[in-house]
Amino acid sequence: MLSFVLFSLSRAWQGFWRNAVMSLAATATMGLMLLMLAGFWIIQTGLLAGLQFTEQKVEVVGYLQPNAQANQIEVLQSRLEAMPEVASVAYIDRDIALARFRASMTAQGREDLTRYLDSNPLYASLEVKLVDPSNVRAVGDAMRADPNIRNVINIEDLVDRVLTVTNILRTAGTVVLVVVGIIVLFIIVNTIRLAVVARAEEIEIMRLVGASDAFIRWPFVFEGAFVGLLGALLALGVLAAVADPISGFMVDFFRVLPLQFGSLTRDLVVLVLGAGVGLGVLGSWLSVRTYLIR
Amino acid sequence: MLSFVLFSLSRAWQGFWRNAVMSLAATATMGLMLLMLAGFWIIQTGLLAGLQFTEQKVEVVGYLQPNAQANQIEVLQSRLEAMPEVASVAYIDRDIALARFRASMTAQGREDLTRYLDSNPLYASLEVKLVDPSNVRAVGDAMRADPNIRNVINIEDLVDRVLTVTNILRTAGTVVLVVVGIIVLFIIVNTIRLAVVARAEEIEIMRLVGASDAFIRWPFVFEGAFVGLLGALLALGVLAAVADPISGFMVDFFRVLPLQFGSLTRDLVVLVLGAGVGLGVLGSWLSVRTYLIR
Amino acid sequence: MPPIGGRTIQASTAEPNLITATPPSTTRSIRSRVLGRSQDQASPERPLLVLHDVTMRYPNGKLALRDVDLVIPEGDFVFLVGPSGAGKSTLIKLLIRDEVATRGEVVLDGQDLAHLPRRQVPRIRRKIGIVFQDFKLLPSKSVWENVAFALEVTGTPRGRIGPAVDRVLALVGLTDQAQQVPSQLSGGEQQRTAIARALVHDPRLIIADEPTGNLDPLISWEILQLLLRINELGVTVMMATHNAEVVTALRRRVVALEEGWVIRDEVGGAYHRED
Amino acid sequence: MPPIGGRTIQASTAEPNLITATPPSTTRSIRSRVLGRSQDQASPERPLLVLHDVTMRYPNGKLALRDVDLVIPEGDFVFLVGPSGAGKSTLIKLLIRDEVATRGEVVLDGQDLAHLPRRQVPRIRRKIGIVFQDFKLLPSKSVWENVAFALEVTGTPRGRIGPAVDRVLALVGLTDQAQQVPSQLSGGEQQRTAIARALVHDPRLIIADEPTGNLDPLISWEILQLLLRINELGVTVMMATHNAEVVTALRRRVVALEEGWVIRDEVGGAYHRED
Ligand SMILES: Nc1ncnc2c1ncn2[C@@H]1O[C@H](COP(=O)(O)OP(=O)(O)OP(=O)(O)O)[C@@H](O)[C@H]1O
Ligand SMILES: Nc1ncnc2c1ncn2[C@@H]1O[C@H](COP(=O)(O)OP(=O)(O)OP(=O)(O)O)[C@@H](O)[C@H]1O
Ligand SMILES: [Mg+2]
Ligand SMILES: [Mg+2]
Repeated sequence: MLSFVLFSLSRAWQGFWRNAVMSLAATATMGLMLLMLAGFWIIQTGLLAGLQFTEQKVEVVGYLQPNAQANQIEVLQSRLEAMPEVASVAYIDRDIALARFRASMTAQGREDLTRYLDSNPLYASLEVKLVDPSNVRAVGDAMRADPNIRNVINIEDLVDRVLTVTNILRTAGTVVLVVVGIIVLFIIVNTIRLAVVARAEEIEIMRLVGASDAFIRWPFVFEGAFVGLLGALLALGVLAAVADPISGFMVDFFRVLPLQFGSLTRDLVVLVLGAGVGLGVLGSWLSVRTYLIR
Repeated sequence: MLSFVLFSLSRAWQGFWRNAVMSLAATATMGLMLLMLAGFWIIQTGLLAGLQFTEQKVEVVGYLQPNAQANQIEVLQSRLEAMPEVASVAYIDRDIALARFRASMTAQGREDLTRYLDSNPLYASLEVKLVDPSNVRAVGDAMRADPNIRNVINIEDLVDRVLTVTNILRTAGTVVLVVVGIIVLFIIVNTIRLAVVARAEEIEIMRLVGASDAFIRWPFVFEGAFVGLLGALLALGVLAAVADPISGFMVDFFRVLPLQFGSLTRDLVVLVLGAGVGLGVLGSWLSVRTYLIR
Repeated sequence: MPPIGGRTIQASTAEPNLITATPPSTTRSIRSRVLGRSQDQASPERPLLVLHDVTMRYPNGKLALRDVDLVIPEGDFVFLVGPSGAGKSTLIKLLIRDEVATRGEVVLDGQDLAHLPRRQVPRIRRKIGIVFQDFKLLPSKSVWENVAFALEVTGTPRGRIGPAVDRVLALVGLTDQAQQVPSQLSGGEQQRTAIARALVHDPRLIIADEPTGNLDPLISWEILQLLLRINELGVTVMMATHNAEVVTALRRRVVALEEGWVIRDEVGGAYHRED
Repeated sequence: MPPIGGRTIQASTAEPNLITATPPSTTRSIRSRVLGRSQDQASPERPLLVLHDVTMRYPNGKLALRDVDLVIPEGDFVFLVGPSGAGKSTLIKLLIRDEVATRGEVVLDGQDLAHLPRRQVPRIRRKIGIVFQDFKLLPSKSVWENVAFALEVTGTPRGRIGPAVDRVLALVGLTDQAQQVPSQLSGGEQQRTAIARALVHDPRLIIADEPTGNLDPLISWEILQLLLRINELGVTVMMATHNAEVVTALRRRVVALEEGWVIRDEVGGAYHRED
């Protein structure tokens, strides 16, 4: 068994180099398609991370009653923090609120209306960050139920709209990735089929001389795996060469720092190698099969 | 000459069908790659339209002096409208300004501070829409120079930031499109090369029998054109089948209505047919050349 | 001056070694087969090859064989003759199940080829050594590898392949060309490679389709003598040929085809009809 | 009972028509050529083919031809003989510039093939009718199309191609197989297709490499007679063959190669050396 595998491997290696033009053309196609797949996977990963980052900025703001006591506020705050939907809770007192309001008016170039007032008209508030923005309603209701809360800014509709957009983006990214993936699959299998068609006569001669199906198939399958492996290495090589500009671009573009480059790299290597070798094997298997069956 | 073309065409047609497996595999590859190219071109077009739409929303707001006369305002308004950078100018009086402010406060769930006031503290303003957002500075300066203008909201920085993002998006889209285009080009040429390599022996025999280079080349070139044409029709067929969902998606996603679907369709047909036939011809030409030169 | 007669054919010098050069186990197998077979040969109940009422019609409607009946006992030496297009190669294609008869039975070594499961076909083909009329060499493999291939498919251990291939290449006079690929060979060298491949795995039946068409008379005779010697060891040989001289000289069994009919089947016959 | 002798060969019936069946213009061209040439033939100053000191070494180091000198006047009929691997096909490859000589001159019809610009090569090849040893038929074209191809490349008008192809196919006895592709032909039928293709465009020089290796003796003789008749019309014929019987019977010019040397070049020679 092992000797058969070794035999097939050496045959595959020979076959690869003796049809060098064809093998290299197939390898180039394989490499380019994998590069494309990897590219879209990276974009999709970045997009997802960027969307998540955006969603994490959603927060529920509840204004406190002017007569709420400090210890009551603390109790409320820790109760909120204990909720599984809540990531963190910040207490904003009236002075901070006024300062922020003035800053935002200035930034927008609008007039500061508060200067016409004698006293600070703003309320203290609790700003609650969420684990998942779709939980906005539960947290909002919990705050509204507390007597120390005067009112809660109604951001449910806004959140819904943001979620709609991010979900469309997610879906669009996934659709593009899947379509690209399917096309890559087809092209690779097709290319390998072309390379095998060109050697149909060789397969026929092997059969006439009494070679069993396994004897013919496995060298071709391993050859497909070689093509896949080389193509994958080619794609990874190109990716490594452009890795720095890409990561710079992603940071710029999706404004995402928390993206773990380590795990991305590992996933990418697994994806590209797996897709390359897998599709190479699959393509050869299917292509040779059509000549063995009849 | 004409008879040679007709002869080559009929040869090409025969050649296509006699190597049907190979031709159809190449056609499928061609179709998929063109589909991919068209897909990215559509996305890029939509993206550009969406970005332009966003940029068109940039406007310069100048608050008027409370003592400005109606006729002075009109003069200013028509002067601004005469500037080449300006698309349109709208006059917003104090009542409209107050109504808008209240509406926006309500929408954000914030408190309406104006109800503490006795009179309307807001100013009338001129809202200037721009032809190109990068002209924001020139228009802003022109308004600031007018004595009737109290102050101009400083949106230059904001516009710069928006332009940065839209330019990054434009560049990213173009880069993706160009990379996809190059990959498509390579794959198609490569596929046709594979199909020609498989017929190297046939070319060699033709040469031995005394066929001139043109006699061998043109049928192959036309055959490449057939493959390209069929592939393009395949891609266009698929696109036509999914046109409705796509246009729905684009309207949803890029929130663009003004996209002219008529011209998009025409451009798309030209792009896909041109790329298909052109690459088919190029691929055949290059592939056959390697066998004719030696 | 050119070295006249400087060309020696390895086949002739290697001739006496045909048996002694065979590894012990193989020798025994041949010997025991020869012994075992002499009984088989005596008993016509179990012939190696039986064709009964075989008709072959190609998909385009061409009738290449018509009602062919043929019985070939083990150890026979048969010449298959007939004009171009008579159906000789078609008959051979049926024997190795490259084609399946439209009608009739083809029984090889007790197995009905028409009803043979697909997976058994390679096993049948390995029992046979075939010289194809168009050689059918693997274009990307060297002469040595082409010949070794016939041993590899039978699962021969690596160590035994080398000596066997070298021996048979010497026999057909191709030692010098061992590393060339078919496109670098002369027509006769390609044909000899095909012959070497058919002999190397020590088959029970050798089928040669026009094996000397590209060979000069001298090598043709040597190849024929080789086949005769192998036949004497008990191996059945069937040879399609247009070489009238050889057929008439040897006076073996001659099966003549014409337009798909067997028009003559006589032991000790000549190439042409003699009456 | 099978219809013995039911097979008629079209070539033999078509034989007397060889000239009358030719369209007028072609006939004239042949006649004028024959007349024009009889002077050329008389003047050895301008032979059709001259090889001077030609050596051919293949990239792998194999010396296939050594110091070959050969002069072939227009209208000659030359047998090229020699054992397998002697260099016959290599010599032919040089004449059609499929290979270029390592050293020496190959002059065909006054043109030095080594210095012929690449674009001129097809023109030279169209003057020649070549029967390749391995046939070299276009696998995806039918017999008819394969033969027509040799006319198409010379730019023959469409209307003349049909009759010419039909005539030459009748001559070699392939009328029935005209629509089959090479993989559906017997070995001999493929060879006859190759012969038909070499004759159809009325070449000035016919080079046939082992044109009867897959043919039965009867058809072989008919093909040979065809070549002799064409030669009588003034067409030069060069034929590499292993068929000793034919060579010895015809007593034409014989050029014998061995290991790349020309070891014999005699007019009226036999296949084997006679001394
Ligand atoms: N492309 C090549 N590369 C290397 N060696 C070659 C090549 N072609 C032929 N040879 C060698 O050159 C020698 C002469 O070959 P050639 O085909 O001319 O022989 P031939 O006289 O036609 O023989 P045959 O009668 O068998 O056809 C042979 O030994 C062959 O192995
Ligand atoms: N695949 C095929 N499809 C259709 N017809 C075929 C096919 N193969 C062979 N034939 C026809 O069957 C007939 C017999 O062919 P076959 O190859 O058996 O002849 P043969 O006796 O070997 O002749 P040769 O001596 O020329 O090799 C021929 O007329 C041929 O045209
Ligand atoms: Mg045959
Ligand atoms: Mg030769």
